[in-house]
Amino acid sequence: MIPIEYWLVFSSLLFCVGAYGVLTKRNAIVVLMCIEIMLNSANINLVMFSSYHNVLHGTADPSGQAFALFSIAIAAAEVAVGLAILLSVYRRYKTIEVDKINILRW
Amino acid sequence: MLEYAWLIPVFPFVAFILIAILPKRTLSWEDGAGYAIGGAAAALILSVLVIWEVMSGSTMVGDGPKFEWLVIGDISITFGIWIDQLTAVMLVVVSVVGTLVVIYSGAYMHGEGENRRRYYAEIMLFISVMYGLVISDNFLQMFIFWELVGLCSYLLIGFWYETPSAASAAKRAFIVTRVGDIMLMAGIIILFKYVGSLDFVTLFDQDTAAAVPTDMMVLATVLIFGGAIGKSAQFPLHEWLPDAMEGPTTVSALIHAATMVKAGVYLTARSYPLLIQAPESLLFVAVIGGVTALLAASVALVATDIKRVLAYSTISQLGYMTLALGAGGYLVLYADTGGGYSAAILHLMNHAFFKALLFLCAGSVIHAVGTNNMRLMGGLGKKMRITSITMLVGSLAIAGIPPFSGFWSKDEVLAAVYHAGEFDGIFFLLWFMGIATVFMTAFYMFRMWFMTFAGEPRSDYHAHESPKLMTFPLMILAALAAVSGFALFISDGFKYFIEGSIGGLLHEVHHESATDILGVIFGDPLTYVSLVLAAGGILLAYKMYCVPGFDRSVFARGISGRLQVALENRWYISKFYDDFALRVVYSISLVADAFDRYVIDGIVNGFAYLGGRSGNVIRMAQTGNVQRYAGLIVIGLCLLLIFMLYIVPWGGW
Amino acid sequence: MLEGIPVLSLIIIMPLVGSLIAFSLGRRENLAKWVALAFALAAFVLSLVVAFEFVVDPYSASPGEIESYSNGYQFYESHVWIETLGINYMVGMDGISLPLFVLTTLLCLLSIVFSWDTKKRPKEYFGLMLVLEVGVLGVFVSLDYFMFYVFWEIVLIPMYFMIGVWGGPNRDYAAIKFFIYTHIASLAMLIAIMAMYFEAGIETFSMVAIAEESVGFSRNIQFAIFAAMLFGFGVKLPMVPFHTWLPDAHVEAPTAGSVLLAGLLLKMGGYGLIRVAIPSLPTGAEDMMIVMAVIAVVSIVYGAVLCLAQTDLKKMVAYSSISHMGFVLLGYATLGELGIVAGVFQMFAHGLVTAVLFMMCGVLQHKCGTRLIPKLGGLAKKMPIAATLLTVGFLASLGLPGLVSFAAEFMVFAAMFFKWGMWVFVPIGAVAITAGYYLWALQRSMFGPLTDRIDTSHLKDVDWYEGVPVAILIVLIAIFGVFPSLVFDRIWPAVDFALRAFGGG
Amino acid sequence: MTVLSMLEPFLPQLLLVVFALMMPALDYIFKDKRILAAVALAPLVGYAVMLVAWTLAGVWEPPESEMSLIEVDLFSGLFALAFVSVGIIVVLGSPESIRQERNHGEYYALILLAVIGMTVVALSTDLILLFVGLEVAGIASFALSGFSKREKRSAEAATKYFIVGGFSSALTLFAISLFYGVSGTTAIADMGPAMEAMFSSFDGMDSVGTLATVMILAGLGFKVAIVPFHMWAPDVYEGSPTPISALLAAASKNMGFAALFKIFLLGLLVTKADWDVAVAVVAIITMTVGNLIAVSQTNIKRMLAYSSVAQAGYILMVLPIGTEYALAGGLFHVLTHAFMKSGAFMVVSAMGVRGVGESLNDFKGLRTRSPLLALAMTLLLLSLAGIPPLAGFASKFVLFSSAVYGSLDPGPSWLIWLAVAGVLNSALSLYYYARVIKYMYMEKGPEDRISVPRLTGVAILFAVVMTVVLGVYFDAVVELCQQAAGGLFNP
Repeated sequence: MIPIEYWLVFSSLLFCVGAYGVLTKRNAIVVLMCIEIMLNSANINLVMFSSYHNVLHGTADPSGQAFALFSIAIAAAEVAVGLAILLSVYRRYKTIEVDKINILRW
Repeated sequence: MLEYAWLIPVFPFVAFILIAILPKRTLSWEDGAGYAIGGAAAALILSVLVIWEVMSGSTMVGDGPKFEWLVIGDISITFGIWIDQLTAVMLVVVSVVGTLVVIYSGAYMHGEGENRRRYYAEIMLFISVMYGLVISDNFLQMFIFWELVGLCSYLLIGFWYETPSAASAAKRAFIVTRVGDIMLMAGIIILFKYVGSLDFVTLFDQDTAAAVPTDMMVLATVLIFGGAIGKSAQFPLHEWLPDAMEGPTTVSALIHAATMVKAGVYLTARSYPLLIQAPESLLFVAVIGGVTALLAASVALVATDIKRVLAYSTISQLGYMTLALGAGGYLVLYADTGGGYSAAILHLMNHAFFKALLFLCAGSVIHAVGTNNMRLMGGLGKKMRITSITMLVGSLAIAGIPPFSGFWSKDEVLAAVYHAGEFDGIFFLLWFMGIATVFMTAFYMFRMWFMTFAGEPRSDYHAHESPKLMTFPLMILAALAAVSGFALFISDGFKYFIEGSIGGLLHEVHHESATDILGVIFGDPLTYVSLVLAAGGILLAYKMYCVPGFDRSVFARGISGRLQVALENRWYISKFYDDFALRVVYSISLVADAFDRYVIDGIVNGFAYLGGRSGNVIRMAQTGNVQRYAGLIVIGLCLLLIFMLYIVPWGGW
Repeated sequence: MLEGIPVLSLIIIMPLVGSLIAFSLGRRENLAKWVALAFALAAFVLSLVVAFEFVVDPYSASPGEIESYSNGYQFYESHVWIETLGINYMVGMDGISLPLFVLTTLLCLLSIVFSWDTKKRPKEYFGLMLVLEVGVLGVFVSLDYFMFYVFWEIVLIPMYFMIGVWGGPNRDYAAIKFFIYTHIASLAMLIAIMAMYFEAGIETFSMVAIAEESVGFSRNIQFAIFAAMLFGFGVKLPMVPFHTWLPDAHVEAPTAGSVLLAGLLLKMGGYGLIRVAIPSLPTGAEDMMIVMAVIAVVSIVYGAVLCLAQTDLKKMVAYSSISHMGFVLLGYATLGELGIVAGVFQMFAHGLVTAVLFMMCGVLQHKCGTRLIPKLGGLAKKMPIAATLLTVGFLASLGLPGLVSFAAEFMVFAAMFFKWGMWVFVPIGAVAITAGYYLWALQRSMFGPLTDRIDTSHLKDVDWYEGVPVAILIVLIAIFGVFPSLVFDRIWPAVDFALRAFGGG
Repeated sequence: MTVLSMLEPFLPQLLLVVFALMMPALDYIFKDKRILAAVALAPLVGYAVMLVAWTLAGVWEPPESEMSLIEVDLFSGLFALAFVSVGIIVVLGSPESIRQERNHGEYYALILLAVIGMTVVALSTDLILLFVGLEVAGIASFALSGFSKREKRSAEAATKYFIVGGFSSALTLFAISLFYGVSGTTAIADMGPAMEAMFSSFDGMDSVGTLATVMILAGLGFKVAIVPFHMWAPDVYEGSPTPISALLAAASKNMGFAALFKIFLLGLLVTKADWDVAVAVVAIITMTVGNLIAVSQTNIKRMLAYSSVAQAGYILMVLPIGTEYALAGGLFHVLTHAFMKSGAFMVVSAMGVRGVGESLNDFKGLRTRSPLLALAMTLLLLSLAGIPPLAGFASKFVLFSSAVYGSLDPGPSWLIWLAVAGVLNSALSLYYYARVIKYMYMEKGPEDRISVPRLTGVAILFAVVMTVVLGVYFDAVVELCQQAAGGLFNP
């Protein structure tokens, strides 16, 4: 069985990759995708902890996996709304480069 | 009827109220002079009745009617009236001079029109509070009236407030005397602490007074005398009095010669039972008196303003009284005689009469000539006979020529000082000062008289004798100035009479018949010394200012020249005060103001500025770039993590 | 005659109702002053009734003998307000609050009369003045900390508006400075109150109840709380170095505003110290005693010295207030009955006197268009009444015996000498300076030749609505100067009672 | 047990959902859009009435349910009440301010959904449901903030809100996953003990716990806009339609606090020693920065945004103090803040409706242009500044006093500095609130009068009345808050 640390490292790396993308990518779509990556890294955690539950706590517990399902659904909804918003932004700004969108400041 | 003595101040006060509030037409003659004379006269009658009672032996010391002014817990301050021989004398002086001056004013102030109402109101207020001061039976009550007479003097000096000099003189007088008053207040507070009461009857009880530690007693008495220094224009706070001559001459006569300035002497005499507890302060009193007498007389030598001459002579005479009181304290202590004390009071009375007389004469001269400057006068003798004669009487009296009043009291004073010399050598020095002053006094008085009345007019004016209303008081005062010295011989003698007010301090009071007194006086060589000096002064004045062709410029050269300059600048004392007030105090205040604006308020505004502006800096982080926001979230997250993982455990909260 | 009537609440409500009516007058703005006058007058008359009904020394009376009396406080009312926090609507009056209470109703009435010709937004002006009165009255009678604080803060808002709307050229700065500076102070006081509440731990904000607990607090706690309170009340007092809001506020405020500010708001600080801080925290007060004394003396001298340098008459009077309120703090600092009684009386006296001075400054402002002393001069010729009134005011303020301030100052000095001996000479020296700046100002503004730096051709003397209030005040100044016992007799038993914590009484 | 009984506790939410789904349909039916608002108002008012009724009746026994995901207690009730009242105010204010927009149906539907999400957060006792609630509310408000199609700023606001929101919900989720890992449960109440056991058995786990704590603080800190997770708030509040700004500032923020209280005071109280100082520091920084920047703002909406950042700092005090009384104060301030802030935004909205801008200068001379608006704004601002006798003062009083209380022994004495910082900040905040008042009352403005839009006026009136009432007589409310707090601390 794969040591739990590996999973943790993996999910953390994934999370960091996503975070890095959110901070650096100029295209809003890519940023959106990076957020998805971050969410998924969390999902991995949930599922993993759930399956390692009896190792850590000595009992089995499915709620982590259930949670993962919830969050996937939510993520989907989020993407939908996000894309809608990006469209309306594109209509007005004629761009989706996030650093161009800065009327509101200070 | 002594318990009705509190009515004495009431009459003038009522007059004051009436004059102040009555509609103009009901004031009738001279805008209220009638009411004023009425009030003053009523008070005069009562005062005479009082002194009659007192002379027949009844006094009211601490057992009169009382009024509870203030109670805080176990502290209670009650006001009442205190009538003994000293009070009686003061009452008579104030009432006589007051009444005469008011009558005189009826003519003198005729030209003032609208302002007369203010004048009479203020004069009446002054007379009233002056009575209040005299009959107080308690230091705080006395202090209250003490300040109020100061106020009246302020108002009356500034009577012609449009002239800047008058306004500033009034201010200066008030502030300078205020300095003295503050000392007086401090002295009172000290006594208050140790005795727990301010009633004379308690304080003058030698046992309770012993409750005060010696050094505190010295301090207290010196401070109380400080009040006298201010009010009675003693060195070094004497410079306000000459300036006070900016007021109407009647005011100078009443307040700044006869009554208010005597308040300091009165206070000193009143607190004798305390003073003799502290010989050091007696010495202080004497020295101040001697110095003042000499200093003031010296300035009077060169003054050319007729009123200033009189002002300085007033200061000098007050110095005599203080000196006598100081010496008298020693006599009471060591020789068990009230000689100095009685001499001071006698001189107080005599001086009141002849100085008032002199001022009123000067007033009538000014009234006629329209100037104060003696250089522009001269030759008035023929035109103003009554004035010149009455003034001559006054001058002889102050110069100490027998049988005029001044002679007797001044001689008593000098004798007492000389006598005190037996117990402290310094009194001999003071005696020399006094004797020198005799010479100067005689000189400057007759210098004034000659410059005014003798010779030919030095400018063209059409002088004429003043109206009856003015000359009548002059004549009365002249009579008094001539004879009041004989009080020494009335019944048991003035000495015996007045010693009654310090009876507690003397072990045995000895009668002296008129003959022994005369014997003492004329048996004493010193009497003749002073007589010779006085005569010499008069002669010198005659030589210099009456006989034509005397070259006065000899004095303008060399050491005497420089001396003359110094004298004309009044020993630079008032100049020093002005510089102190303007240069030192005012610049300090300017510095403080700048400090307040820029440092204290600067700090406040500094904080405000930071609060207002720092936001402008911080908000710059808000660039509007959303990724920057996310980045800040990450940074904040990391910082928090570091803080919680490392700093918090290390900080040991 | 007051059996069962909640008279204090009635008096507090009175101006509140008046202000509501005034605000809702709509177009008929010129009615506002009448409304204000009516309600202020009613409040004043009622307060006079209270003053006459007041039992001078209730402490020796047997229980139930005095109507609605509760440990030391008469006309006592108490209703539950916020039960969960132990907050009550609790009012009562003792000898300390009585003089200030009556002073409040009086000064509000007179300032309303004084500002009779206010043309600018009258209904708000008079309404706000009444709101202010509500706040001050509330402060002087509340016996519940929470309520005390509420009223304390209510006062700020109308004053902020009065300065900000009807103020002088630099009003924005002055108004906000006043508002925030004093608000910070109040918040310090608020924290102190909270600390007392929880440290006492008896689930009530009642001053009396908490005081009984708080005297037992540990020395450090008392010290900390007292320090906070001293700051809170001291800024209002004001004490150096927290005084700089005052001159600005005064210079900009309208006359009536200044009168109420100096006459009443400053008193709130002094009142708070004696009502709350000192009796409740004896050891704290003892530890701060020297600090208070030093601050007080500095305030007295420093304020007086600053007055000399002022060219604006009103600013001079403002600084003189700092100097004179220093006497209050000095009296308190002695922590002795004599000193504290004198301090309380000094508040009363200063209230009367400073009102006169500010009103006269206002008169000069209205008539001459300026208060700058160098521009004035010789006005006594043109406006003798004004000159007389101003002179009397100045004399009263410089502590002339026979006028009201003297008794207070003398007693304060005496108390200080009893406590600290020769140090008394420092503040006593300031008395001479006081005389100096007042008379100098008088000489430069009123005496001498008539000024030509302003147009004096149609200069006229005081109007009736200016003269009458000042005259009334001056009469009172004289009366209480000659018979100070009228007030002292009521103050000292209360102080005596309040100082039980010090083993006094 | 039947599905129905299982859903019973969710009845109000279901009701709201039904209405939300009806909305778009109704949009086609009715021409007069105000009817939509009325319809949307119905369930909200109903829910509010129900909550009040329950409170008055004092029956907070939740209908028994097998899955203990939610707890229908006073705590959740108060929060729900706050959310619903804000919802009511917002809906009332909307028809006039968005009348130029299209798709009113979606608009109201989204508002209802947002309220649903918030109430769910308030109710939930389980991390899963909590997260779901957060996201429902979040996504709805993303859409709402971008609702105004004509406003360029609106779209930008939505983008920023969405990106930062997504980022921080990822943080939240990751934190939750870690909590789940270390505690092995998603029930908030059980987290604490389980974690302790975990820390004792596995070393190094506590640092994981700390990481999770920080991340959840960041994730939820985004919702309540605490420094440094607040950057989005000013932009979004400024860009969104004003009623939505009110919704975000007054309701969404409070939802975040509901979550924070639950997680930190219910779940993480055992590890309080690790995080209380950090949170205290964050709180102080938050209120200070918020106020300082607010001072330098000239746009009222933006100023209000920063002021609500500062308010978040005040409320955050509750966590480090962590006492029942403090929580009571927090709840009280959450309530009053909901009314004050939404009311203030509604005043701005009302002026927007009348075509007046939202910058400081547009408020010049409002006294003459519209006395009522000026008066309302004055009361609300003074209340925000904490001037008695207004609600803001009352709640701040309880809140700060809880810090003082906590600082007295045995509590850690440094808590007093929270109170000090709090009062100093209130004094600072007074500066910019008073400045608005100054502009309204002491500056000359245009002469033309502004009539108050009717519905918005009603909303403002509601807010103002609550502000005054809660300030003058807050006995009952405080008592409720204390009960609620007690309920959370010892169920």
